Amino acid sequence: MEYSLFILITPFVLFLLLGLTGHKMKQNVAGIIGTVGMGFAAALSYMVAYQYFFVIGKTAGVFQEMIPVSFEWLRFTEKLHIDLGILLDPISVMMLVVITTVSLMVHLYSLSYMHGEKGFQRYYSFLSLFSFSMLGLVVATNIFQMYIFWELVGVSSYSLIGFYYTKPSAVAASKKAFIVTRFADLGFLIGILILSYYTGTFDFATLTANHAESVVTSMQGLSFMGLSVAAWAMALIFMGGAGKSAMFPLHIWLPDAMEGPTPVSALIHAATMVVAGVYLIARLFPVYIFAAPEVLTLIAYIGAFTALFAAIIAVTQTDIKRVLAFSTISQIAYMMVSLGVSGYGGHDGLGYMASMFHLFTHAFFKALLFLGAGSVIHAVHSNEMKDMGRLHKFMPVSSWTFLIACLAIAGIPPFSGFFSKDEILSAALHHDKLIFFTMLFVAGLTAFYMFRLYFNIFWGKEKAYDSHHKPHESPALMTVPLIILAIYSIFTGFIHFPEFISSDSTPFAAHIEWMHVAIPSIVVALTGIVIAFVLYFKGSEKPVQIAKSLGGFYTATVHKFYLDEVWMFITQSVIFKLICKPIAWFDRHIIDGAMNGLAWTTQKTSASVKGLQSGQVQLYVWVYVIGSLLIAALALFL
Amino acid sequence: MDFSNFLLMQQEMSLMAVFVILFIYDVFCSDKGKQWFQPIACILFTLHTAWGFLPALTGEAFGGMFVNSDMTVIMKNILNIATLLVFLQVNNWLKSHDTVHKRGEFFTITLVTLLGMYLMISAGNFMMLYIGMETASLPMACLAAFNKYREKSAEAGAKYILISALSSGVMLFGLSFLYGSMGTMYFSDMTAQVVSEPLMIVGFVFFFSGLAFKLSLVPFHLWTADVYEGAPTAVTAFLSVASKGAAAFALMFTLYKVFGNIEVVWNPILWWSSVITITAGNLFAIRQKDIKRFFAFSSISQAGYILLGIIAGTPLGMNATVYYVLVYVFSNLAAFGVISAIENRTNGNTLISAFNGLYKSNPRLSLIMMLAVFSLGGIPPFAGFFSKFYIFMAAADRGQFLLVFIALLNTVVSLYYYLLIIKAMFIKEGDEQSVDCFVTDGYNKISLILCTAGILAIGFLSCIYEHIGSKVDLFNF
Amino acid sequence: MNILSLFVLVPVLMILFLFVCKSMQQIRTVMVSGASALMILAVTLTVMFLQERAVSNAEMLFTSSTMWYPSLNIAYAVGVDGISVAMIVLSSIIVFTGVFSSWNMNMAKEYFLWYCLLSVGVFGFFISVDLFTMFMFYEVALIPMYLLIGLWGTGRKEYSAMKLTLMLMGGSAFLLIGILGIYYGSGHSSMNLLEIANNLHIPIEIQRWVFPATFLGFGVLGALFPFHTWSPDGHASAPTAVSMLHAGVLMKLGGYGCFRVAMYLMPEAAHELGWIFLILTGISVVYGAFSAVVQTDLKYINAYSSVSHCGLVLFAILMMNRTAMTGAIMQMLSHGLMTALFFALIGLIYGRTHTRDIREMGGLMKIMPFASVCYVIAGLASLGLPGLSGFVAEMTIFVGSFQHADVFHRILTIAACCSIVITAVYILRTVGKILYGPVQDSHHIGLPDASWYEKVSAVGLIVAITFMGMYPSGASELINNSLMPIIEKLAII
Amino acid sequence: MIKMEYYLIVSTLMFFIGVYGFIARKNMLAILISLELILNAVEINFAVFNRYLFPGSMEGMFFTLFGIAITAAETAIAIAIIINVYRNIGSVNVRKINKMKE
Amino acid sequence: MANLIIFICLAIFIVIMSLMAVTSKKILRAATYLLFVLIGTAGLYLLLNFHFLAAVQISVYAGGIVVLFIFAIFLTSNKGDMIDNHNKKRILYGIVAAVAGIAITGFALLKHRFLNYSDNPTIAGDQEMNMKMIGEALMGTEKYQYLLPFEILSVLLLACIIGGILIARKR
Repeated sequence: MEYSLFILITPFVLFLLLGLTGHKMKQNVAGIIGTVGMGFAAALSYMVAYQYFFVIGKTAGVFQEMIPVSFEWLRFTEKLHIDLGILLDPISVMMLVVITTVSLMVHLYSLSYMHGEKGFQRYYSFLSLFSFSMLGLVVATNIFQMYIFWELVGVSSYSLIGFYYTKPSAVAASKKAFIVTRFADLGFLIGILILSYYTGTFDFATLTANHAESVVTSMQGLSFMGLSVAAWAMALIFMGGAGKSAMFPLHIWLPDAMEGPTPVSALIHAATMVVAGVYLIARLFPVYIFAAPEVLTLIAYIGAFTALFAAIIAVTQTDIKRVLAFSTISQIAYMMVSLGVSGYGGHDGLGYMASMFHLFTHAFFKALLFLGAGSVIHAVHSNEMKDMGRLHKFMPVSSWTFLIACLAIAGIPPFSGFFSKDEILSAALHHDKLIFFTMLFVAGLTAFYMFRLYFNIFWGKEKAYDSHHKPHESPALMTVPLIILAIYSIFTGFIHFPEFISSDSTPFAAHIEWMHVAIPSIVVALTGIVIAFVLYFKGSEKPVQIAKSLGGFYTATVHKFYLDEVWMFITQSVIFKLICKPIAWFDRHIIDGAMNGLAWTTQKTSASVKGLQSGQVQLYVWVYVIGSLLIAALALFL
Repeated sequence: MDFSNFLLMQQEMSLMAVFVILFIYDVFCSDKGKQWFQPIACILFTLHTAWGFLPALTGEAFGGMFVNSDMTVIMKNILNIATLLVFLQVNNWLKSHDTVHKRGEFFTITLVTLLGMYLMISAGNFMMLYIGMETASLPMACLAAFNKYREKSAEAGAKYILISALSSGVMLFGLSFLYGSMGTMYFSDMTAQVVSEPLMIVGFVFFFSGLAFKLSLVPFHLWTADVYEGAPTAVTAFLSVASKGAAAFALMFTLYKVFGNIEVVWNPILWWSSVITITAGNLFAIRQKDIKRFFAFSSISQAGYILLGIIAGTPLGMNATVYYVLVYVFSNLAAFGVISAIENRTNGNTLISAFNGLYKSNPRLSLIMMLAVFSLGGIPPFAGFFSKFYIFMAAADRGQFLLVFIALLNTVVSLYYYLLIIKAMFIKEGDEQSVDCFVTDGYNKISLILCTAGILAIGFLSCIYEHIGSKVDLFNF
Repeated sequence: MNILSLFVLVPVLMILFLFVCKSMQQIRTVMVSGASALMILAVTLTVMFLQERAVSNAEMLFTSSTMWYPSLNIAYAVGVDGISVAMIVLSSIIVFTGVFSSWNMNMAKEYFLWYCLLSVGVFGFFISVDLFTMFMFYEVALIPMYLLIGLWGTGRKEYSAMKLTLMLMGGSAFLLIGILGIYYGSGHSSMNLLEIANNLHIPIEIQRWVFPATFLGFGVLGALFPFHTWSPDGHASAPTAVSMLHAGVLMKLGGYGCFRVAMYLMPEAAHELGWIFLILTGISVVYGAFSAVVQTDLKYINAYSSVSHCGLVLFAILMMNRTAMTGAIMQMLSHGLMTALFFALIGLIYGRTHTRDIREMGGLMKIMPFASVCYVIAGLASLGLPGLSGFVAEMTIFVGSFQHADVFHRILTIAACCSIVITAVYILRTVGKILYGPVQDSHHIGLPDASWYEKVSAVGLIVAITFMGMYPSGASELINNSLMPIIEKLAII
Repeated sequence: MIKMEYYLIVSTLMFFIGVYGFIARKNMLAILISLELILNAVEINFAVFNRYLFPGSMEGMFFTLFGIAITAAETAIAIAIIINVYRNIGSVNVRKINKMKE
Repeated sequence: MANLIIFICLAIFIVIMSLMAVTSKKILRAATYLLFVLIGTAGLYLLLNFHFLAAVQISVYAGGIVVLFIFAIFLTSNKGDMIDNHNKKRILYGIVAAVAGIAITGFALLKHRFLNYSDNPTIAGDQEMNMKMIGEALMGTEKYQYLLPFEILSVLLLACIIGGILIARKR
């Protein structure tokens, strides 16, 4: 399946082509080239998926890993070298499909959405770069290749968030996104260093083989500051994943990242890049579970907390993209939780499978939500809910597709979200009751805030729209992707996921636990929807009253629990003012001052001895005589 | 009486011949004929210099009072070159109204001082050394006061003669002690008798102070700046290279030949005076406004570097020292050539500010000055770098790493003030005080070209250093 | 004639030709053809080297030695291994691009004279294997700096030029004493590096003081904390191409020297005392990065960034394993290229806006997109984006350093890793301030974008950066193979 | 019999009295006079050593002899120069020749 | 014994005259005291049996130099300069230097064990130093003969004459 290489090469070539010569092309030409190229990559991905799952299929009941392409890129030591290659296994193939699909949709959508923007070509070239990097990330054969592409997606995300570079908020957001994730990546890097130091390999296959034997044996009995070294390494790697996947407290960049164009948010900050962290944990899952199970517990709790935390914030946000952003955080946290509560092998690995399943379904409906939101924003030229209302009658396609997505995310059967979320909850139920109930509550919250959003946008009170600029349905180029994604959101839930993806690549049977999980979750979700309906469908004053009654808690939630301020305080006041400034001062005044001081001392000494040269012959002679007598005395008596 | 002894004094004889010819010419020639004085002097002296390069007889004469070896021939050649360069630089100055009628005196007196320096180098007896030193310094006082209607020059002459007389008194006092304890003044007889006794130490120190005075080592250096500043530039140039070089050579010979036994005594003395001399020279140089005074202090610190080679007390050290002086001659005279050219133009103004913007007005002169200054500062690829490196090597060879290190740190300071000159010439803008565009006279041009060639080539032509090295055989230390 | 000597000869010839040049046109012709000749030579050398390498296992190739001062064992001895070849290639690229970056100098003739002299020193240093000639070329490279900065610089140029020169000369004082220590410590029979390394031995008591002296001497040029303060002022005042050459090549002399002289000849002391310098370099790395964060002058930012990056070079050298050292050399290449690019662009921007204060600029992306994009690329290279040179170098260093068996070294490595985050902070801060956002100063509107010669310079560097970033194994292997001798020496102890 | 040390004491005293005079006197001619004392003292030394310790040769005596000659020449030149200074600044006060300093 | 008495008288005379020469306020008197010192020194030479030296001393020093001094004094006579107002600081400096010098050289001289001269016949004996010997030594080229210094001295004196004229002549 060497042709899978073209899935990577195509976007890269597109990037170079559009990046270097784009500004000479017409916008449409550039857009079409980009889209067609992406379509080609998507077609290839589907082909790969088909071939992998159905043509080659299982050997000995297991989906085998395949490495069709691999070459050494940079050799560090005999054992450690960065290879670039393509690793095909169930999850990477799945990711190929997800990424290319969503990316193609976004390409298509952007043709219209971004039409006429200055820097359109640049936009497409960055999209291609992102697709390339993300695809490279998922097919990475080794952890360092993953790190390379991890950084590349970071940069493409940076460039795309800051696409409107004249807008200071966009610039700030892109900077924040990059730096926060960069900080997290530092953990990732150190984790890699520790892991590779002991195991002597970067290779995923070697790391995970035989229940992560290489890791377990090489780090046996080593501990550092009370924690086993393996736990340190894996926790640090998780830190990288947490940064990209916006886990608390590294999530702060994601809401701000919404400054980028909406399709970008759909692609990068909803469907693909942000789940890279989940993917990373999944990739190294055997290592986690066998070498550092305590980290998995940590992941589960952090995930659960993040899910709850983000959901609560999402309830109060008024910027629709921010609601979606917090929703994304919350949903990714679901996936994390799922991984955290998972076991290994067969049905024990339900959480693992569920996580991937949710990743898969979430990609489509979240992309749909964002694109739908984009469509709305395109229509009303605002992100704020208060500027919207009753849009259903103006833009029915958007409304319907949005509704589908909302149902999917709320976990209402038969939409895809229901199936994946259900598996997560049942995995949690068997592992940790506290987490289970938290996640159940979050499911309710999810349903509530999504429908709050939906009702506020498409129903509620009609706002005074500009008469010349009545909102209107988006052009076909935008609605077609919406429809396609809606179809995905409806039907992907029916794919029998455990057949394809499991923690040990061995298919197993999973079934819906109606009594303990499904029914409660549906009930909770419906409750959330109903509350939302009551509160927002007609656009009543109740929400305001409730907000008032909540008082400080509400305010805190609106301000995202002041985490941005905390970060701002740490970066601006602590790091900038208390570390950097003093260091710079120290450098200029103490270090440099010492150097200048040497010069100054020399000058001063020079000035102070000049009196010796008095111009008086007799003093010269006196010095002469005393000098020679002194030398004589010293020579005599020493 | 065996007059064949005089045959050994090949260079001295030829020098005396030049002296006599010039003297007679000066006395008997009409004023009109005297305008040819400069070319004649230069040509004669060139011949004399060339003569010095011919193979020479070596050996002792006058019962060991006079010693000629390959090494002394080389040293004398170096002094010849220095003198020749100085002769080439004086034309413009001597043509000026004040001095035009006494240019003959300048040449004759200079030649006599040169003779004195020869004898200092070739001395095999302290009496000879003493007479040589006096011959080198008494007429030098007249030269310092040559511009006798300039107050500064008169003052310089007075300072020089007074201090030099005292210095010779102290030195003689020391010599009398040495004589008293050993009963002879012949180097070869003294060598074995020198021991570390109080009287000999005191005698040695007093004697050393005499040479240190000529070499301007701290604390015997205080005259240097005043005399250098006040004396006519050509004389300053001559003083700074020839007189200093001869003193360095003489010091080296006496230390090695006579006082080799008491190295434990003179080694620390030289060590400290080297450190203090370099440092003090540098410290004083930093603040100078007058370029001649500036070069006086620079030359004091250079003397400290010379000591580094002497202190080594090895053939390597001697080789490096002689080489150092050779390079120093070219570098310093290049600088003084430029200074005298500018001084003549600015009517005696030798402030550094006169050099402001020199690059704009006289690019060639400024480039030569830069070469000179870089060479003095020890910057490659100019000769000064090589000579400094070798002198450091020589000192390090004896394990004097600390000394070398101190000297090295001082080169940084010295670089600072050398760069001030560069800054004045290249970076600063000229004003009404600074010199305008002018043409240097032909003689000076030749001297500057020679100096430039020397600065550029001496380092790369390793044969020069190796040649000097090959002549250190007679080393009997 | 040895091909290596041509690297010195060509700039010397350029100097001679410049003397007879009359017009700007001629000067440019001489400079461009000379610099191109150097580039071609460098490429030829690389190819020849690789061919020769395949058939020979000598430590250095193209060696030749002519006795110069027999009595002092000083020879004009040249020879290259992969590391020197890498450095020569780097230098030729930067010299070449530097010429284009100083296309419109006033007093061009003098400027280029000094420029060529600087090149003589740089190339001479890299081809030399004799301690004396090495030192000589080293100083030859330093001195033109004074005039280049003092005459063509900006701001407090005289002060900066003086400070830079004196501090570097102070460093070379340490260096010289170190060289003398090596020569005499090894029994004063040879000044040849290879000879000393392979056949002679320096007693450990001597190494104990010679090693610090040598390391410090070169370290000053490599911006070793706390002797780095010449760098911000010097770079800030220097004209564009001089900054390029200085940060791009000259600072590499320091790293290369530490490696070639200090570590190679005195492995025992390196093991014994390396930790002191390791801490200092570790401080350099983090400290430089932190200092860069608050600077407001573009050149200061870059200068402190250089302190950090060059600190990483020395840091990796001191880790004393093959990978880290490979990384160190790669970092030299990488930093050389990207910092040159930075300075080229800063010069370009400064030449138009007449300010380097980031607070007074903004939205330049709109005004001069080409320059801005290049600046972003340089920034990304600096913060270690994969695909550009910085990443491969830094990763090699980190991975290599982390292979050290000692926990202390590994912890230091982690501390050094932190710098990449801080680097991101100041790079993005700068980029965000000056390139993005609204146009800050209305006078800047309508300023022209890069002219063709500036484009040549920037594109040349970007191509090199990308090439190295995409195809690191070329550089890595070139360097790695040549590290064997020193690694063996270090490993014996 | 006169001990040699007696002579030496006299000469040493004379020498340092000269040194004192050199440092303390103001008139340049007075300084020159002190200088004569110094040189004279040294010459006594040579003569004494020659006579007492090394009567075999006449080195010391000749040293003294040449010393006297050189001293004379020195004095002559010094006086010429001092007179020249006097012509320039109208004074022979040594403290007034301090135009160049520092 | 008589020699000793004469010596003591001479010694005291010389020292006192030296002191007077450097302390007297009038420069002309100082010159006169110098003359006395020089004559006293000649006396010492006579005591040492250096008759030729004594003669040279008197003729060159007393006859030449002192006269030169006196001329110079008259030439430069200036009211202010004739009377030497002592500067206390300088006197202190001078005394310090002199005392330190006497201490150190005295220490070295007295500490030194000179050759034994008690059986040296030439000290007490009154053999006149043979003028022929002096002449031969002055004109010889062997060891302990001084033709070369003599010749050089002549050149030096010539140069000094040139120099002296150069400085002193009016034009």
